[in-house]
Amino acid sequence: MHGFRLAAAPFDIAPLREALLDPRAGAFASFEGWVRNHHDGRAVDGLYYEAYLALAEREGDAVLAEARSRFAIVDACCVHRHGELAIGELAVWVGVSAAHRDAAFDACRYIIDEVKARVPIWKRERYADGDAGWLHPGPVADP
Amino acid sequence: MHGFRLAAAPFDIAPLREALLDPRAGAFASFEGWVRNHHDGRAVDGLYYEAYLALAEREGDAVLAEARSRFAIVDACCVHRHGELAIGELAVWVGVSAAHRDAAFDACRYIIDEVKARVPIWKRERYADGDAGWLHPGPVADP
Amino acid sequence: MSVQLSVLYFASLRDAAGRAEETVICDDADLRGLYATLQARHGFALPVEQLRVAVDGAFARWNDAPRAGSEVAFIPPVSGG
Amino acid sequence: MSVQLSVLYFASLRDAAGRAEETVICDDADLRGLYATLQARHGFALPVEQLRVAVDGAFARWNDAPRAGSEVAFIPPVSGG
Repeated sequence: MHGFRLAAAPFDIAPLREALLDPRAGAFASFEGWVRNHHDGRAVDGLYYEAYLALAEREGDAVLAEARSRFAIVDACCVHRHGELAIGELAVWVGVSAAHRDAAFDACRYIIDEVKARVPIWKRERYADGDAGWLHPGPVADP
Repeated sequence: MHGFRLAAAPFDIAPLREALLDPRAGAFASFEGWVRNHHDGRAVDGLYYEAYLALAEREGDAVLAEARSRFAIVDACCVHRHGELAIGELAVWVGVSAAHRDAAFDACRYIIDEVKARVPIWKRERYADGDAGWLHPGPVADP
Repeated sequence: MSVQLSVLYFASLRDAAGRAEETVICDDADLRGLYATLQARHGFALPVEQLRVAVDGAFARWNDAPRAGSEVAFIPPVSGG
Repeated sequence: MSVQLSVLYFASLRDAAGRAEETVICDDADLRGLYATLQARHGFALPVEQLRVAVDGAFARWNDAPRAGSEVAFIPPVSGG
Protein backbone atom coordinates (compact mmCIF):
# COMPACT_ATOMS: atom_id res chain seq x y z
CA MET A 1 0.00 0.00 0.00
CA HIS A 2 1.39 3.37 -1.03
CA GLY A 3 0.83 6.74 0.49
CA PHE A 4 0.95 10.43 -0.10
CA ARG A 5 4.37 12.00 -0.29
CA LEU A 6 5.77 15.52 -0.65
CA ALA A 7 8.89 15.92 -2.79
CA ALA A 8 11.30 18.84 -2.49
CA ALA A 9 12.93 18.04 -5.83
CA PRO A 10 11.89 16.56 -9.20
CA PHE A 11 10.94 12.90 -8.90
CA ASP A 12 10.80 9.93 -11.27
CA ILE A 13 7.36 8.59 -12.06
CA ALA A 14 8.46 5.24 -13.53
CA PRO A 15 9.12 3.59 -10.14
CA LEU A 16 5.86 5.00 -8.72
CA ARG A 17 3.93 3.45 -11.58
CA GLU A 18 5.81 0.16 -11.30
CA ALA A 19 5.00 -0.09 -7.59
CA LEU A 20 1.30 -0.11 -8.53
CA LEU A 21 1.59 -2.96 -11.06
CA ASP A 22 -0.42 -5.93 -9.83
CA PRO A 23 -1.57 -9.13 -11.54
CA ARG A 24 -5.13 -8.48 -10.29
CA ALA A 25 -5.21 -5.07 -11.93
CA GLY A 26 -6.50 -4.66 -15.48
CA ALA A 27 -6.69 -0.88 -15.37
CA PHE A 28 -4.37 1.92 -14.39
CA ALA A 29 -5.30 5.60 -14.46
CA SER A 30 -2.92 8.41 -13.72
CA PHE A 31 -3.06 12.16 -13.55
CA GLU A 32 -0.26 14.71 -13.69
CA GLY A 33 -0.40 18.41 -12.96
CA TRP A 34 2.21 20.38 -14.90
CA VAL A 35 3.19 24.03 -14.47
CA ARG A 36 1.57 25.79 -17.40
CA ASN A 37 2.60 29.07 -18.95
CA HIS A 38 -0.68 30.89 -18.37
CA HIS A 39 -3.35 31.37 -15.72
CA ASP A 40 -6.57 33.35 -16.17
CA GLY A 41 -5.10 34.98 -19.24
CA ARG A 42 -1.82 36.05 -17.60
CA ALA A 43 1.55 34.75 -18.76
CA VAL A 44 3.23 32.75 -15.99
CA ASP A 45 7.02 32.39 -15.62
CA GLY A 46 7.08 29.79 -12.86
CA LEU A 47 5.75 29.08 -9.43
CA TYR A 48 6.52 28.21 -5.87
CA TYR A 49 4.63 25.66 -3.78
CA GLU A 50 4.68 26.03 -0.03
CA ALA A 51 3.38 23.17 2.09
CA TYR A 52 2.61 22.60 5.74
CA LEU A 53 4.54 19.36 5.53
CA ALA A 54 3.26 17.44 8.58
CA LEU A 55 -0.40 18.24 7.98
CA ALA A 56 -0.16 17.84 4.21
CA GLU A 57 1.14 14.28 4.54
CA ARG A 58 -1.54 13.43 7.07
CA GLU A 59 -4.34 14.91 4.98
CA GLY A 60 -2.97 13.41 1.76
CA ASP A 61 -2.89 9.97 3.36
CA ALA A 62 -6.49 10.51 4.52
CA VAL A 63 -7.53 11.26 0.93
CA LEU A 64 -5.87 8.05 -0.31
CA ALA A 65 -7.51 6.01 2.46
CA GLU A 66 -10.90 7.43 1.47
CA ALA A 67 -10.27 6.53 -2.18
CA ARG A 68 -9.40 2.96 -1.19
CA SER A 69 -12.60 2.57 0.82
CA ARG A 70 -14.94 4.29 -1.69
CA PHE A 71 -13.74 2.68 -4.93
CA ALA A 72 -12.89 -0.90 -5.91
CA ILE A 73 -9.21 -0.19 -6.46
CA VAL A 74 -6.09 -2.24 -5.88
CA ASP A 75 -3.76 0.58 -4.86
CA ALA A 76 -3.18 4.32 -5.19
CA CYS A 77 -0.33 6.76 -4.75
CA CYS A 78 0.14 10.52 -4.90
CA VAL A 79 3.29 12.66 -4.86
CA HIS A 80 3.22 16.48 -4.75
CA ARG A 81 6.16 18.78 -5.34
CA HIS A 82 7.01 21.79 -3.23
CA GLY A 83 9.58 24.55 -3.70
CA GLU A 84 10.38 26.40 -6.95
CA LEU A 85 9.02 24.97 -10.20
CA ALA A 86 9.61 26.07 -13.79
CA ILE A 87 7.13 25.94 -16.68
CA GLY A 88 6.52 22.35 -17.75
CA GLU A 89 7.70 20.81 -14.47
CA LEU A 90 5.66 18.10 -12.84
CA ALA A 91 3.76 19.48 -9.82
CA VAL A 92 1.66 16.48 -8.79
CA TRP A 93 1.31 12.85 -9.82
CA VAL A 94 -1.57 10.49 -9.01
CA GLY A 95 -1.66 6.81 -9.95
CA VAL A 96 -4.41 4.25 -9.33
CA SER A 97 -4.57 0.55 -10.21
CA ALA A 98 -7.86 -1.38 -10.23
CA ALA A 99 -9.45 -4.46 -11.74
CA HIS A 100 -11.68 -2.30 -13.97
CA ARG A 101 -11.38 1.15 -15.52
CA ASP A 102 -14.44 2.75 -13.93
CA ALA A 103 -12.92 2.51 -10.46
CA ALA A 104 -9.46 3.52 -11.68
CA PHE A 105 -10.75 6.70 -13.35
CA ASP A 106 -13.16 7.61 -10.55
CA ALA A 107 -10.59 7.15 -7.79
CA CYS A 108 -7.92 9.06 -9.72
CA ARG A 109 -10.31 11.97 -10.20
CA TYR A 110 -11.40 11.83 -6.56
CA ILE A 111 -7.81 11.95 -5.32
CA ILE A 112 -6.70 14.93 -7.39
CA ASP A 113 -9.91 16.84 -6.60
CA GLU A 114 -9.59 16.24 -2.86
CA VAL A 115 -5.87 16.97 -2.80
CA LYS A 116 -6.51 20.29 -4.51
CA ALA A 117 -9.38 21.09 -2.14
CA ARG A 118 -7.97 19.99 1.20
CA VAL A 119 -4.24 19.37 1.38
CA PRO A 120 -2.39 22.39 2.84
CA ILE A 121 -0.24 23.37 -0.13
CA TRP A 122 -0.19 26.89 -1.54
CA LYS A 123 0.82 28.10 -4.98
CA ARG A 124 2.56 31.40 -5.58
CA GLU A 125 2.67 32.34 -9.24
CA ARG A 126 5.29 34.59 -10.79
CA TYR A 127 3.89 36.45 -13.77
CA ALA A 128 5.80 37.58 -16.85
CA ASP A 129 4.96 41.21 -15.99
CA GLY A 130 7.01 40.95 -12.75
CA ASP A 131 4.02 40.63 -10.45
CA ALA A 132 3.57 37.60 -8.19
CA GLY A 133 0.92 36.39 -5.82
CA TRP A 134 -0.42 33.63 -3.64
CA LEU A 135 -3.47 31.81 -4.91
CA HIS A 136 -6.15 31.56 -2.24
CA PRO A 137 -9.29 30.40 -4.01
CA GLY A 138 -12.47 31.95 -2.61
CA PRO A 139 -15.50 30.09 -1.25
CA VAL A 140 -16.48 29.21 -4.83
CA ALA A 141 -13.64 27.07 -6.12
CA ASP A 142 -11.90 28.03 -9.34
CA PRO A 143 -13.15 26.12 -12.38
CA MET B 1 -0.13 15.87 -33.25
CA HIS B 2 0.10 12.20 -32.36
CA GLY B 3 -1.92 9.34 -33.63
CA PHE B 4 -3.09 5.84 -32.95
CA ARG B 5 -0.52 3.11 -33.33
CA LEU B 6 -0.50 -0.67 -33.12
CA ALA B 7 2.58 -2.27 -31.58
CA ALA B 8 3.65 -5.87 -32.22
CA ALA B 9 6.04 -5.85 -29.24
CA PRO B 10 6.26 -4.22 -25.79
CA PHE B 11 6.70 -0.44 -26.05
CA ASP B 12 8.11 2.29 -23.80
CA ILE B 13 5.62 4.76 -22.44
CA ALA B 14 8.13 7.42 -21.32
CA PRO B 15 8.72 8.82 -24.83
CA LEU B 16 4.99 8.76 -25.58
CA ARG B 17 4.31 10.82 -22.46
CA GLU B 18 7.18 13.20 -23.21
CA ALA B 19 5.87 13.85 -26.69
CA LEU B 20 2.68 15.20 -25.10
CA LEU B 21 4.46 17.65 -22.77
CA ASP B 22 3.50 21.19 -23.71
CA PRO B 23 3.95 24.54 -21.93
CA ARG B 24 0.24 25.31 -22.49
CA ALA B 25 -0.79 22.09 -20.74
CA GLY B 26 -1.47 22.05 -17.00
CA ALA B 27 -3.07 18.63 -16.95
CA PHE B 28 -2.17 15.20 -18.23
CA ALA B 29 -4.36 12.13 -17.87
CA SER B 30 -3.37 8.67 -18.93
CA PHE B 31 -4.91 5.23 -18.94
CA GLU B 32 -3.27 1.84 -19.23
CA GLY B 33 -4.91 -1.52 -19.78
CA TRP B 34 -2.92 -4.38 -18.27
CA VAL B 35 -3.46 -8.11 -18.76
CA ARG B 36 -5.04 -9.25 -15.51
CA ASN B 37 -5.02 -12.74 -14.06
CA HIS B 38 -8.79 -13.20 -13.97
CA HIS B 39 -11.89 -12.58 -16.07
CA ASP B 40 -15.46 -13.24 -14.96
CA GLY B 41 -14.15 -15.41 -12.14
CA ARG B 42 -11.87 -17.55 -14.32
CA ALA B 43 -8.10 -17.63 -13.86
CA VAL B 44 -6.34 -16.29 -16.97
CA ASP B 45 -2.83 -17.34 -18.04
CA GLY B 46 -2.33 -14.85 -20.85
CA LEU B 47 -3.92 -13.57 -24.00
CA TYR B 48 -3.55 -12.92 -27.68
CA TYR B 49 -4.72 -9.78 -29.47
CA GLU B 50 -5.52 -10.01 -33.14
CA ALA B 51 -6.02 -6.80 -35.11
CA TYR B 52 -7.19 -5.86 -38.56
CA LEU B 53 -4.21 -3.57 -38.83
CA ALA B 54 -5.20 -1.21 -41.65
CA LEU B 55 -8.72 -0.61 -40.36
CA ALA B 56 -7.65 -0.46 -36.71
CA GLU B 57 -5.22 2.36 -37.41
CA ARG B 58 -7.80 4.23 -39.43
CA GLU B 59 -10.50 3.82 -36.78
CA GLY B 60 -8.11 4.60 -33.93
CA ASP B 61 -7.06 7.82 -35.66
CA ALA B 62 -10.74 8.69 -36.10
CA VAL B 63 -11.32 8.25 -32.36
CA LEU B 64 -8.39 10.56 -31.56
CA ALA B 65 -9.63 13.17 -34.06
CA GLU B 66 -13.07 13.07 -32.41
CA ALA B 67 -11.49 13.54 -28.98
CA ARG B 68 -9.55 16.57 -30.24
CA SER B 69 -12.68 18.19 -31.62
CA ARG B 70 -14.99 17.37 -28.67
CA PHE B 71 -12.71 18.30 -25.77
CA ALA B 72 -10.44 21.27 -25.08
CA ILE B 73 -7.25 19.24 -25.19
CA VAL B 74 -3.75 20.01 -26.42
CA ASP B 75 -2.86 16.57 -27.74
CA ALA B 76 -3.65 12.87 -27.40
CA CYS B 77 -2.04 9.56 -28.28
CA CYS B 78 -2.98 5.90 -28.07
CA VAL B 79 -0.92 2.74 -28.63
CA HIS B 80 -2.42 -0.77 -28.58
CA ARG B 81 -0.47 -4.03 -28.47
CA HIS B 82 -1.22 -7.04 -30.59
CA GLY B 83 0.18 -10.57 -30.49
CA GLU B 84 0.83 -12.71 -27.40
CA LEU B 85 0.71 -10.98 -23.99
CA ALA B 86 1.51 -12.37 -20.54
CA ILE B 87 -0.16 -11.44 -17.24
CA GLY B 88 0.82 -7.91 -16.21
CA GLU B 89 1.84 -6.80 -19.70
CA LEU B 90 0.69 -3.47 -21.04
CA ALA B 91 -2.11 -3.93 -23.60
CA VAL B 92 -3.09 -0.35 -24.32
CA TRP B 93 -1.87 3.14 -23.38
CA VAL B 94 -3.78 6.40 -23.74
CA GLY B 95 -2.31 9.83 -22.91
CA VAL B 96 -3.98 13.23 -23.11
CA SER B 97 -2.61 16.70 -22.35
CA ALA B 98 -4.88 19.71 -21.78
CA ALA B 99 -4.92 23.12 -20.11
CA HIS B 100 -7.34 21.83 -17.43
CA ARG B 101 -8.06 18.49 -15.84
CA ASP B 102 -11.73 18.17 -16.80
CA ALA B 103 -10.90 17.96 -20.49
CA ALA B 104 -7.89 15.70 -19.89
CA PHE B 105 -9.93 13.16 -17.90
CA ASP B 106 -12.98 13.31 -20.18
CA ALA B 107 -10.98 12.90 -23.37
CA CYS B 108 -8.90 10.05 -21.90
CA ARG B 109 -12.06 8.22 -20.89
CA TYR B 110 -13.67 8.89 -24.27
CA ILE B 111 -10.68 7.50 -26.15
CA ILE B 112 -10.39 4.24 -24.22
CA ASP B 113 -14.17 3.68 -24.33
CA GLU B 114 -14.35 4.26 -28.08
CA VAL B 115 -11.23 2.21 -28.80
CA LYS B 116 -12.73 -0.70 -26.88
CA ALA B 117 -16.08 -0.30 -28.65
CA ARG B 118 -15.01 0.32 -32.25
CA VAL B 119 -11.41 -0.48 -33.12
CA PRO B 120 -11.12 -3.91 -34.80
CA ILE B 121 -8.98 -5.73 -32.24
CA TRP B 122 -9.97 -9.06 -30.72
CA LYS B 123 -8.87 -10.68 -27.51
CA ARG B 124 -8.38 -14.41 -27.11
CA GLU B 125 -7.96 -15.44 -23.50
CA ARG B 126 -6.10 -18.55 -22.37
CA TYR B 127 -7.51 -19.89 -19.13
CA ALA B 128 -5.63 -21.74 -16.42
CA ASP B 129 -7.88 -24.79 -16.99
CA GLY B 130 -6.51 -25.17 -20.54
CA ASP B 131 -9.55 -23.69 -22.27
CA ALA B 132 -9.27 -20.63 -24.50
CA GLY B 133 -11.67 -18.46 -26.40
CA TRP B 134 -12.30 -15.30 -28.39
CA LEU B 135 -14.16 -12.54 -26.64
CA HIS B 136 -17.00 -11.22 -28.76
CA PRO B 137 -19.11 -9.05 -26.48
CA GLY B 138 -22.83 -9.25 -27.22
CA PRO B 139 -25.16 -6.35 -28.05
CA VAL B 140 -25.05 -5.29 -24.39
CA ALA B 141 -21.43 -4.39 -23.73
CA ASP B 142 -19.57 -6.00 -20.85
CA PRO B 143 -19.47 -3.87 -17.70
CA MET C 1 -23.17 -11.54 -62.60
CA SER C 2 -20.28 -13.09 -60.65
CA VAL C 3 -17.42 -11.09 -59.20
CA GLN C 4 -14.20 -12.37 -57.74
CA LEU C 5 -13.05 -10.83 -54.47
CA SER C 6 -11.06 -11.74 -51.41
CA VAL C 7 -12.50 -12.13 -47.92
CA LEU C 8 -10.61 -11.65 -44.64
CA TYR C 9 -11.58 -13.55 -41.50
CA PHE C 10 -10.70 -12.53 -37.96
CA ALA C 11 -10.93 -14.06 -34.49
CA SER C 12 -13.69 -16.67 -34.16
CA LEU C 13 -14.64 -16.33 -37.83
CA ARG C 14 -11.10 -17.24 -38.76
CA ASP C 15 -11.18 -20.27 -36.47
CA ALA C 16 -14.50 -21.41 -37.97
CA ALA C 17 -13.38 -20.85 -41.57
CA GLY C 18 -10.01 -22.49 -40.89
CA ARG C 19 -8.23 -19.70 -42.75
CA ALA C 20 -7.47 -15.99 -42.53
CA GLU C 21 -8.32 -15.19 -46.14
CA GLU C 22 -9.97 -16.76 -49.12
CA THR C 23 -10.80 -15.88 -52.71
CA VAL C 24 -14.52 -16.05 -53.39
CA ILE C 25 -16.57 -16.03 -56.59
CA CYS C 26 -19.58 -14.07 -55.47
CA ASP C 27 -23.08 -14.11 -56.99
CA ASP C 28 -24.74 -12.22 -54.16
CA ALA C 29 -26.44 -8.88 -54.72
CA ASP C 30 -24.96 -7.26 -51.64
CA LEU C 31 -22.49 -7.84 -48.81
CA ARG C 32 -25.28 -9.09 -46.55
CA GLY C 33 -25.95 -11.85 -49.07
CA LEU C 34 -22.24 -12.62 -49.30
CA TYR C 35 -22.06 -13.12 -45.55
CA ALA C 36 -25.13 -15.40 -45.62
CA THR C 37 -23.48 -17.53 -48.30
CA LEU C 38 -20.19 -17.81 -46.40
CA GLN C 39 -21.99 -18.33 -43.08
CA ALA C 40 -23.76 -21.36 -44.58
CA ARG C 41 -20.48 -22.64 -46.07
CA HIS C 42 -18.38 -22.34 -42.88
CA GLY C 43 -21.00 -22.57 -40.14
CA PHE C 44 -20.35 -19.16 -38.60
CA ALA C 45 -22.19 -18.81 -35.28
CA LEU C 46 -22.33 -15.01 -35.30
CA PRO C 47 -25.52 -13.53 -36.84
CA VAL C 48 -25.03 -10.72 -39.33
CA GLU C 49 -26.64 -8.27 -36.87
CA GLN C 50 -23.61 -8.58 -34.58
CA LEU C 51 -21.08 -7.91 -37.32
CA ARG C 52 -19.84 -4.91 -39.23
CA VAL C 53 -18.43 -5.12 -42.73
CA ALA C 54 -15.44 -3.35 -44.25
CA VAL C 55 -14.23 -3.06 -47.84
CA ASP C 56 -10.63 -2.23 -48.70
CA GLY C 57 -9.82 -1.14 -45.16
CA ALA C 58 -12.82 1.14 -44.54
CA PHE C 59 -16.20 0.41 -42.99
CA ALA C 60 -18.91 -0.24 -45.59
CA ARG C 61 -22.68 -0.88 -45.65
CA TRP C 62 -24.33 -4.28 -45.80
CA ASN C 63 -26.38 -3.32 -48.84
CA ASP C 64 -23.31 -2.24 -50.83
CA ALA C 65 -22.80 -4.40 -53.93
CA PRO C 66 -19.73 -6.67 -53.91
CA ARG C 67 -17.03 -5.18 -56.15
CA ALA C 68 -14.63 -7.25 -58.24
CA GLY C 69 -11.10 -7.26 -56.87
CA SER C 70 -12.07 -5.75 -53.53
CA GLU C 71 -11.04 -7.01 -50.10
CA VAL C 72 -14.04 -7.65 -47.86
CA ALA C 73 -13.68 -8.12 -44.10
CA PHE C 74 -16.37 -9.23 -41.69
CA ILE C 75 -15.80 -7.60 -38.31
CA PRO C 76 -16.96 -9.63 -35.28
CA PRO C 77 -17.72 -7.74 -32.04
CA VAL C 78 -14.41 -6.23 -30.96
CA SER C 79 -12.69 -6.78 -27.62
CA GLY C 80 -9.57 -4.64 -27.55
CA GLY C 81 -8.46 -2.53 -24.61
CA MET D 1 -5.33 33.00 32.13
CA SER D 2 -2.51 33.42 29.62
CA VAL D 3 -0.93 30.54 27.74
CA GLN D 4 2.22 30.60 25.64
CA LEU D 5 2.07 28.85 22.27
CA SER D 6 3.65 29.07 18.87
CA VAL D 7 1.85 30.09 15.70
CA LEU D 8 2.77 29.05 12.14
CA TYR D 9 2.00 31.28 9.17
CA PHE D 10 1.78 30.13 5.57
CA ALA D 11 1.50 31.76 2.15
CA SER D 12 -0.13 35.23 2.24
CA LEU D 13 -0.44 35.14 6.03
CA ARG D 14 3.30 34.66 6.26
CA ASP D 15 3.93 37.55 3.90
CA ALA D 16 1.61 39.80 5.95
CA ALA D 17 3.10 38.74 9.30
CA GLY D 18 6.64 39.02 7.93
CA ARG D 19 7.59 35.73 9.55
CA ALA D 20 6.84 32.00 9.33
CA GLU D 21 6.46 31.43 13.05
CA GLU D 22 6.08 33.43 16.24
CA THR D 23 5.67 32.77 19.94
CA VAL D 24 2.48 34.27 21.30
CA ILE D 25 1.19 34.91 24.82
CA CYS D 26 -2.49 34.24 24.34
CA ASP D 27 -5.37 35.52 26.50
CA ASP D 28 -8.10 34.48 24.09
CA ALA D 29 -10.79 31.99 25.07
CA ASP D 30 -10.62 30.05 21.84
CA LEU D 31 -8.68 29.75 18.57
CA ARG D 32 -11.16 32.04 16.83
CA GLY D 33 -10.30 34.78 19.33
CA LEU D 34 -6.59 34.10 18.84
CA TYR D 35 -6.93 34.61 15.09
CA ALA D 36 -8.87 37.87 15.64
CA THR D 37 -6.09 39.16 17.91
CA LEU D 38 -3.35 38.27 15.42
CA GLN D 39 -5.39 39.53 12.46
CA ALA D 40 -5.62 42.95 14.16
CA ARG D 41 -1.89 42.88 14.95
CA HIS D 42 -0.68 41.90 11.45
CA GLY D 43 -3.47 43.21 9.25
CA PHE D 44 -4.44 39.83 7.74
CA ALA D 45 -6.85 40.31 4.83
CA LEU D 46 -8.38 36.83 5.02
CA PRO D 47 -11.54 36.58 7.16
CA VAL D 48 -11.66 33.70 9.62
CA GLU D 49 -14.51 32.12 7.61
CA GLN D 50 -12.07 31.37 4.77
CA LEU D 51 -9.50 29.71 7.01
CA ARG D 52 -9.13 26.40 8.77
CA VAL D 53 -7.12 25.94 11.93
CA ALA D 54 -4.76 23.14 12.96
CA VAL D 55 -3.12 22.31 16.28
CA ASP D 56 0.01 20.17 16.48
CA GLY D 57 -0.31 18.99 12.89
CA ALA D 58 -4.00 18.00 12.92
CA PHE D 59 -7.10 19.98 11.99
CA ALA D 60 -8.84 21.51 15.02
CA ARG D 61 -12.03 23.50 15.77
CA TRP D 62 -12.23 27.25 16.07
CA ASN D 63 -13.88 27.00 19.48
CA ASP D 64 -11.12 24.81 20.92
CA ALA D 65 -9.28 26.52 23.79
CA PRO D 66 -5.65 27.48 23.11
CA ARG D 67 -3.31 25.02 24.86
CA ALA D 68 0.01 25.99 26.39
CA GLY D 69 2.98 24.73 24.41
CA SER D 70 0.91 23.82 21.36
CA GLU D 71 1.68 24.70 17.75
CA VAL D 72 -1.22 26.49 16.08
CA ALA D 73 -1.43 26.93 12.31
CA PHE D 74 -3.91 29.04 10.38
CA ILE D 75 -4.62 27.43 7.04
CA PRO D 76 -5.50 29.84 4.20
CA PRO D 77 -7.48 28.49 1.23
CA VAL D 78 -5.23 25.90 -0.38
CA SER D 79 -4.09 25.89 -4.01
CA GLY D 80 -2.04 22.75 -4.56
CA GLY D 81 -2.36 20.48 -7.58
